[in-house]
This record gives sequence, structure tokens and C-alpha cells, in this order.
Amino acid sequence: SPEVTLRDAVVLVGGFPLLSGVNLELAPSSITVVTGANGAGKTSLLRLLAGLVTLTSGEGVVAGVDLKGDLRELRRRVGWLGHEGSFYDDLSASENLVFAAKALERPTSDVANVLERVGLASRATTSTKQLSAGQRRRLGLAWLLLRRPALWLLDEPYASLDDEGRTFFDQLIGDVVAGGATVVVSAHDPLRSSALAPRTVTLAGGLVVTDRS
Amino acid sequence: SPEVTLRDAVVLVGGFPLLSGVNLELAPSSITVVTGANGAGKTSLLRLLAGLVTLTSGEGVVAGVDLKGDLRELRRRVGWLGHEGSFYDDLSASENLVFAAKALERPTSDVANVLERVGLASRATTSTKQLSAGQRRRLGLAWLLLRRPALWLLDEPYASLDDEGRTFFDQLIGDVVAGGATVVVSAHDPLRSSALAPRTVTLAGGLVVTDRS
Amino acid sequence: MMKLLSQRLLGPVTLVLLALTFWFGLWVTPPDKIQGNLARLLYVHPAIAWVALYLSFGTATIASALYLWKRSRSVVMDRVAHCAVEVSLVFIVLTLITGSLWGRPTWGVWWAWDARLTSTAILGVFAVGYLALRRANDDFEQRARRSAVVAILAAINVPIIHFSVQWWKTLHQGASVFTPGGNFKVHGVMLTTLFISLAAFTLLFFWLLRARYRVEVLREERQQVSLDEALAQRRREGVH
Amino acid sequence: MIRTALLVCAKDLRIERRSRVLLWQVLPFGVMALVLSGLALGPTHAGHSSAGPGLFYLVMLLVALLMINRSQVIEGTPGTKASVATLGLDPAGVFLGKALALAVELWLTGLVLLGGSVLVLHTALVGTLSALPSVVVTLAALAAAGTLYGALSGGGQGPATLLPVLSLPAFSPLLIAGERSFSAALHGGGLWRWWLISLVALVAYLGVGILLYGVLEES
Amino acid sequence: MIRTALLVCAKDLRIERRSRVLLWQVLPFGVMALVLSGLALGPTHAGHSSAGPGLFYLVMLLVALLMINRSQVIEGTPGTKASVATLGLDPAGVFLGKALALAVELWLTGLVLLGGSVLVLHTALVGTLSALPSVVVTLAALAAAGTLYGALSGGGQGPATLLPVLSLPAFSPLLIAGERSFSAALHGGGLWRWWLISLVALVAYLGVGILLYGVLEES
Ligand code: HEM
Ligand SMILES: Nc1ncnc2c1ncn2[C@@H]1O[C@H](COP(=O)(O)OP(=O)(O)OP(=O)(O)O)[C@@H](O)[C@H]1O
Ligand SMILES: Nc1ncnc2c1ncn2[C@@H]1O[C@H](COP(=O)(O)OP(=O)(O)OP(=O)(O)O)[C@@H](O)[C@H]1O
Ligand SMILES: [Mg+2]
Ligand SMILES: [Mg+2]
Repeated sequence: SPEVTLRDAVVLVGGFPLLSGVNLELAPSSITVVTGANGAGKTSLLRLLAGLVTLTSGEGVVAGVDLKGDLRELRRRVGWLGHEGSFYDDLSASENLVFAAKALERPTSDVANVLERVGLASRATTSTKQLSAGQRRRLGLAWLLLRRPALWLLDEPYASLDDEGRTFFDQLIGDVVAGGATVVVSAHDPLRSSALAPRTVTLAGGLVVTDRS
Repeated sequence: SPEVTLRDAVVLVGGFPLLSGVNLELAPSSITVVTGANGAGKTSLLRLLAGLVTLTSGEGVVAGVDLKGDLRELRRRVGWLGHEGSFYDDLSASENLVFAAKALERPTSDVANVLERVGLASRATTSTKQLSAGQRRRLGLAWLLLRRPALWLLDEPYASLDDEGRTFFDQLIGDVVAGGATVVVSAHDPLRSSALAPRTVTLAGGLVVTDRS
Repeated sequence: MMKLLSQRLLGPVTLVLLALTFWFGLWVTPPDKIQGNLARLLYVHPAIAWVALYLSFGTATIASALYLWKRSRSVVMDRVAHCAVEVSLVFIVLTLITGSLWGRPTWGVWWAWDARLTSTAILGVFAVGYLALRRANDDFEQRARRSAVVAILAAINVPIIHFSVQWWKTLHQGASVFTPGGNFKVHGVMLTTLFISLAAFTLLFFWLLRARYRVEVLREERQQVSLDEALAQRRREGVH
Repeated sequence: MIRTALLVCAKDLRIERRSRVLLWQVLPFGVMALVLSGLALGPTHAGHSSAGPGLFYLVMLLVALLMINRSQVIEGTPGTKASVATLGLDPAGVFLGKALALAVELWLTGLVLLGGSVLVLHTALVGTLSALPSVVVTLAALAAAGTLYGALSGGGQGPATLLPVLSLPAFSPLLIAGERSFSAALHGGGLWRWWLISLVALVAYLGVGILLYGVLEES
Repeated sequence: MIRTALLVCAKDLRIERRSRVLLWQVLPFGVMALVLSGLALGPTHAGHSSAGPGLFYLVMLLVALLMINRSQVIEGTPGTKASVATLGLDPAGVFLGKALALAVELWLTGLVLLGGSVLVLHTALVGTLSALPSVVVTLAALAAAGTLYGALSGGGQGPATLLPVLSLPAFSPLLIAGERSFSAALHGGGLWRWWLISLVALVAYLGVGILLYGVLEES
């Protein structure tokens, strides 16, 4: 059964339709790149899949959870990397991860090597406010590495990552998908690694307009 | 005389050296791309040039203003496009620009066609909170278009702009430089338009490590 | 059939009873020995107050609770709660007005620091807060849930507020009508009138509630139309 | 639930300790408000301590409003909220944790302000001490209610814009009860029934919070 | 300078109108604070109107503190501050503009609260009306001082956050003067002397602001 199913999904916020009737099916352990012009609805789509906005009309089932149903359950199954930082600004990088680890009942020993993997070991004790844009992105990835969710939703992951960071990212989602998880990425430029053959969905005006594999 | 001159520029914030002794000279009406790994100091460098942080040691003259001198005068001469939004969130796109126009004693009639140029005409009355990431970027550009400063400092302008937006951006700075202004861009990927032959400065650990024209 | 009939009759009956109330209140009943004609407010004020505090807030609270309870969650409950609070705000204001009108001559002041007065005023603020909350949230689900919780919190607060200000020294009328043991302190035609007024204002409440509810439904239908319009426009953004 | 509560509480308190807002902004603000209200009432009133309890709670209320706002603000940007939401913390635990953290902060502030009112408003020291238990309970209730209303008023337009209009009617009985039992402690009198009101309120809010906090967060 | 002032003032007021903070946050807070302080002081005080002026100014002060904070918050994120800084607005103008906007908001709130205190605290209507001019001036002075204080404490971390304490001496004379001239208006007495103090304070703060606001913004 597909990991994501949307039928005529409409999302209305303040009377404005962020999504105006999306139809979409995503297979498990697949990589999908959502692209489209600015304001097309990419972020909105990802937020819908993450259970961060409510479905106004239409139907949807994501990670086995009905979008009309228990969104908290859905949120528990997805991992989200947004434009803005995804952690407590006043805490240090490692404090943030320790918090997440405890909340997820993971051993806090993971934190150190996750930080190592994303290349933030040298900034473990810096408060996240002071991290650079790219480092904040990397911290976001670290947070996801702790979670290892079933469905990864990444909003413009390349933005403000350096070369090395992007390569790391490509191989990361490679592993993740190999591990059976599903990845949905919103991006303006195609993924660099040719190893990943993603499906590309193009949005415009809150609708899916083209869909290439 | 060069538009930007830095000698052993050191910037300390909270005891941490964001810049650890930068030497740099930029010719007027030139395009410079500052690149480097995450956390190398690109943003910090741009902030120094914009007069948004104070020089701890070393010397610097930017746009004819000594960095030890009147920073407000300097700020008046530069245009800044940062990661975060650069406008009042509670005001609509056009209200923001009207404010800027009035402050700069420009005719408010410019606002409409500036919005048109950056492709936000259809969002003129939307409050900027609700704009998408790319649209916020575009609004930032519109703000600069009103200003037409002598020195443009742009932090990762490509981030979250779509193709059309990036092409627009390239030709924009093309015009700007032709008009005699100087442009400094921080970026992780090279400028796309081959028409612009920028000088590329690579930072690492708060220092300039390579410098190619 | 019954339902239809009751819907048909609600308006007329309310009007008749109100008319009766005023006729009795102004002409049939005698002026009070002490208070004179002022006493005639007795046929308006308590009834209004009763609706304001118990009837309307009760309705709102029950509806909200029913909304929060998954089994009975529906748009209807949310609407009912919303409308009930709006109507109740009207009645609370009326209570304050009639009350102060009564208070000026009898107590010599428009307002006094008294249990019931204060708690009524505070309840009014609750209603305002509730409506403010509804304006602030545009996501339907969120609005419905949050306002439901607020309504319930208000309900919990009513007794707390009541007691906290009860134990203030009070100069407001004690229970002079609904006394325990049912031995009424008011007699004969005055009592009848009082009960007519209670019935009248109770019906008035339901009448207003239904009217307001219908307006709400119409408004939502109109929204639906403008929504389709918005959808079409948004879709057009795609094609250049 | 308890585990989550402690985790969240620790997190909130750590952030507060970091940002020093309590120390450098709320406390001075409270003291200043106390002193100024002493002045505002003029020599005629400020003199006799009967105004003390009232002013104390008035200022505490104000401080509480600031802190409630703050305890929502530290939940961070929408981005942060989103990714924390994906941790699937038990809402009841989150509620308890935040309420506890808030209570601790209010207790600290209250302690300082009590000292202040003894010094500035000449409230009797002994009476003040005997009022402590009721103060503790009242402030705890304030914290529980505040956490609920903070969650209610957040998210909408602007940071907790609605907080006062929503929460003040609910706070007022707490304020009255607190003030009464405080004065009772000062001048003798039926302390307990006021104490009871605070206690009932505390329990009620904790109950509602544990049951309904999830409903609020869900959307 | 004047042009900038009007521009900034218009901007601030528009934002406030948008976010409805004045309507839903400040006003309810003010009214409730008034009512509650009436309660807090207990029947003994709330009864006679002599507490009226004091309470009015006390509440106005608390309201002012909320608004000052707010008028800094709307200046937005560091990003916004940065790009507004590059507009090179005349600091004196900015100061005047923000002070004016703040004053307007305070006047509106004050009007409502005066009405409230007439109803709730039984302050004599005629006396209240005759107090209006002094109220207007005092609130204006409060706005000017507040804008300065806000800019000072806006800095976030660091010694700047100490300023709530430092500003105590700044606000208290205003408060006293206002309260005195209000009571004078109510019970007759040397109204003008206090009025004069407020006026002097207003002028002084405006002067200082126009001269020094730039220095504060600089860093
Ligand atoms: C602003 C002023 C006043 C307010 C807000 C007010 C409010 C209320 C409320 C809320 C009730 C319903 C209480 C209940 O049924 O439990 C009530 C009942 C009543 N009020 Fe008032 N009131 C005010 C002034 C007065 C005055 C001045 C009088 C007469 C001297 C008065 C006489 C009554 C009577 C006789 C009842 C019915 C009492 C009973 O049997 O429960 N009220 N009022
Ligand atoms: N209240 C509103 N009124 C008008 N338009 C709105 C409103 N709220 C949101 N929008 C529009 O909805 C769209 C949101 O789309 P979304 O953020 O998903 O775009 P996106 O595809 O992520 O764009 P980007 O590539 O810039 O990130 C934007 O066009 C925004 O202008
Ligand atoms: N107080 C501090 N303690 C430790 N490190 C700090 C502190 N403040 C800033 N830093 C570091 O200073 C650097 C800031 O660099 P800057 O933001 O200019 O990087 P950048 O080149 O823009 O990176 P990016 O490509 O991610 O935007 C980061 O490495 C950050 O971790
Ligand atoms: Mg986006
Ligand atoms: Mg950067």
C-alpha cells in the first residue's frame, strides 16, 4: 500500500487555498522531489504531509494515518526539516539533541556521534542562536538522524549547505531509503547524486502539474 | 580607490572571533562571490561590510567610510539582503515598500512597478508573514531595487529562489554593476549566468584562503 | 410535525409572553410599598439575569463539551456554542444595565463592589474573551477546539468566581424568589408576573439563538461560494 | 507522563537560566512596579500595610502575565514547534512540565516581592510568613491556569495577543482569594476558606489541563 | 525630522491596528487591572475615591510598560532591524515618531480607564474632566521617557537589561506629579505646580531623546 495517498487535497488558511486539490500517491521507500515556482505550494504540501496543517477538504492517508484522524500520531511518524531552525535557540547544539533523545527514549550516548556525523562536534556547546545558517541546517539533520522516522519531509535541504554538506545529505537519504524509509524533498535544483533516481513532482498554483519518474 | 579595503580585520563576538584577520580589496563596480564551508565566516564578513558589527581590530574602509568611524553613514550607503526577512512582518508587501520609499524620499509610484519586476504584483496586499520563502526573498530584492545603493551585500541570494527568480537576479546584478555599483555575494554554488565573470574569494576559519578572478 | 409546529410557534409565543410581561408588569401589578414603581424592574432584571448566567452559558458549555467529546463532535455543536455565547453577552450587558438602573436609586450608586455584580461583570469579560479568541483563529478545527476549551474553563470558573466574591460583604438581593423550600417572599400577582417574565425571556433566548444560528449557516454558505472563487483563482496562478 | 513533565520542566528552567530574563527583566520589573504602586497610592495609603497584600498580588499578576507569555515564546519559532511536535511528547506531561516550571519561577519572584513589600509597604513580617503557604498554593494555581491560557492564546495572530483578555477573568478570583487570605494572615480572620478556593482552583486547573491540553496542541 | 517622525508614527500605529494588541491585550488588561486593584484594595479603600488617581496612574504605568515593550518588539527580527538601519532614518525623527505613537496609544487607553475609574472607583466626573489636560501631558511625558527606556533596554542581553531598575527614578516623579495634580483636580488645591512638573519632564525627555536617541541606536 502506498505511503502517501492524497485525493483532491485542499488546504485553506485564512480563506486562501495553499493547496487547491492535490492528487498524489507515493510508494514506500521512494525518493520524491517536489519542485515548482515560488509560492507554488511545495512547503504547504510538506506541511500537510507532516500533519502540521489540517486538511480542509478531500482525503489523505499518510504513513498509515488518516489526515482527518489523529494528527499527533502522524506527527510521531514523520521527520520534518523546515526553512527556519528546528530547535530551541537558547540551548546549545548538544543540549537540544539530548532533549530530543530523552523525549524519544533513545540513549543519550547517540548524541555525540550524531553530532560527529553532521560535522558539528566542534560546535556542540555553542548556543544554536550563534550557529551559522548552514550549521543550523546540519543540526536539523542531526535531529532527524536521532529520530530515524518512517517518512522524511525536507524543505529545501540544499539551501545554505556547503558542497561537503550536500554530498553528505545525498548519501544520507540514500541510506535512509535503502533502510526502507520514504523521503520527500522540496527543491529548486535537482539532486546532485546520480545514484538517487528520484521521482519529480512539479506543483503550480497549489496543484500537481507534471509528474516524472 | 577601492570600494572595500580590509587589513587584518578581526571581529569578536562573545569572545569568539567570527573573522580572524581578513585582508581584502574590492574594486568599484565589480562582482565578488564569497564562498567557503559552513561557518567559514561569509555572513560575518558581509555583516562587517554592512556596518552591522563593529571591527574589533585591524582597519577597514568601505564605500569611503572608515569602519572605526560613523557606521550609520556606512549603513546608509549599502544594501543588505540577509537570511531572515528584511521587513515588518505585520505589514503587507506593498506597505513595506511604501514605507521604504517614503523613508528614502522616492516617489511611492515606484513601488508598484518594483513589485511587478520581482513578480509579487499578485501578493502586494498579502501580509509578509504569509509569503512563501522565495517570495520573501523577492520582497527583499524589491526593497533593494528601491534603494539602489552603492554597495550591494547579498547573503546567499539564490537560496529558495526558483529558476526564473535566479535568472532575474543574475541580470539584475548585471545591470547594477553596469550602473557602477559594487556587488558582494555569499554563495555555495557559482553564479549561473556566464555573462558575469565574478571574482571568487574563499573563506575558511574567518580568513581569506583563496582568491581567484 | 411537533418539531415543525414548535418552530412555527416559537416566535409568536415569545412575543405574546413578552407583551403579557409588560402589560402585567406595568399596569396589573401594584407599585411596591418601599420601592414604588422601581420594583417593576423585578419583572425584567431577574429574568434577564437568569438567562444571561444560567441558560445561555449553560447551553454554550454543554454544546462545547459535546464538541470536545469525539463521539458527538460536529460543526453544529461549535455553531451552537458560538451563537449561545454571543446571545449571552447581550443578556449580560442587559443585566448590567437593568441592574445599574435599579442600583442608582436603591443603593445610591451605579456600581458597587458586590459579589453578584462583580461576578456578572467578570463573566461578561469571559464572553468577550471567547469571541475574541474566535476572531483570532482562522483554522476551523483549531478555533472550534480552543473556544470549546475556553467555554468549559469559563463554566468551571463561574462557581469559583461566585464563591470568591460571595464571601465579600454583599448588598445585592439575596435569593428572594427561588428560596430553598419554595416559600416565596413575593406574592400573588407579582409572583405570577415574575414567572411569566421568566418564561418569556427564556423563550426569547431560544428564539434569538435560533435566529443567530441561521445567520451563521447563511454566512458559511456565502463563504463556500467565495471559497470556490478563491480556488479557481489559485489554480489559475499555475498557468502562465 | 511524569518523565515528560520533568524533562519539559528542566528544559524550560534551563532556558530561563540561560537567558537571564527572570533575573534581569522580570524581577526588577516586579520590584519597580511594587515600589511605584506604593508611590502611586500616595502617602495616605502606602503608609498603612492594609494595601500590601492587594498590591503584592496585583504585581504578581502582572509578572505572571509576562512569564506566561515568555513560557510560550521560548517554545520558539513555528519551525521549532513543528519539529518538537514530531517528537510526540505526551501533552499531559508537557502541560505539567510547563506549569511546574512556571510555578517555580513565580515562587522565586513571589519570595523576592514579599520581601520587597515588607520593606517598602511595611507589611508585618510575621503575618507575611504565616501567609506563605497560601501564597505558594495561589501562585501554583496561577501557574496552572496560566499555562492553559498561554496555550489557548498562542498560535493565533501574534504572540499571545489574547492572553490578558482570556486569562484575567479567570485570574481575578485567584487574586481575590490570595489577597483575602494574605490580609487574613496579617490581621487575623477566616484564613481557611480563601485558602480553600485557591486549592480548589489549583486542582481544577490541573485536572482540566491534564485532560484537555492535548486538544489544544493537536491543531 | 518631522517627516520621519510622522512616517514612523504612522507605521507603528498601523502595525498596532493590524495586530489589535491595543484592543484585545492592553485595554482589557487595563480595565481588569483597574477592577482588580479596586478589589485588591478591598472594600475599605475601593469605596472612597481618594485612591482613584493613584490607581489610575498605577494601572497606566503598568499598561505603559506593556506598550513600551511592544513598541520595541514590532521593530522586528534582527534581519528587519538590519535592513531598516540601511534606510538611514534620522534617529531624532524615529524617536519622536515612536514616542508620538506610544503617546497616542496611551491617550486612548487613558481615556477608557478614566471612564472606568469614574464608574468603578466613583471618582467625581467633573474633577476627572478638569484633570484631563494634566493627564494628557503626564502620559505624553511617560511616552517620551518610555521610548528612551525601551531603546535602552531593547539591547537584549548584557548590562542594558538592567535598565528596568534604572528607569525607576525616571518614572516615579511623573507618576507622583500626575497623581498629585489629579487629586488636586478632584479635591481642589495647587493643581498647577504638579502640572508644571509633568510639563518640564515632558520637555526634558523630548530634548534628551532628540539629542541622544542616535547614540543608543548606534550600537
Ligand atoms: C449592576 C447591578 C446588578 C447586577 C449586575 C445584577 C445581577 C444579577 C444577577 C446575575 C442575578 C441572577 C442571580 C441568580 O439568579 O442567581 C440577579 C438577580 C436579581 N437581582 Fe440583580 N443585579 C444588579 C442590581 C440589582 C438591584 C439594584 C436590585 C434590586 C435592589 C436587584 C435585584 C435582583 C433580584 C430581586 C434578583 C432575583 C434574586 C433571586 O431570586 O435570585 N439587582 N441580579
Ligand atoms: N493569507 C494569504 N493570502 C494570500 N496568499 C497567501 C496567504 N497565505 C499564503 N499565501 C500564499 O500561499 C503560498 C504558500 O505557498 P508555499 O509556502 O507552499 O510556497 P512554496 O512552494 O514553498 O514557495 P517557495 O518556493 O518560495 O518556498 C504563497 O504563494 C503565499 O503567497
Ligand atoms: N559565541 C560563539 N561561540 C562559538 N562559535 C561561534 C559563536 N558565535 C559564532 N560562532 C561561529 O562563528 C561562525 C559564524 O560564521 P558565519 O555565520 O559567517 O558562517 P557562514 O560562512 O555564513 O556559514 P554558512 O555558510 O553556514 O552561512 C560559525 O561557525 C559559528 O559557529
Ligand atoms: Mg517553501
Ligand atoms: Mg551565512
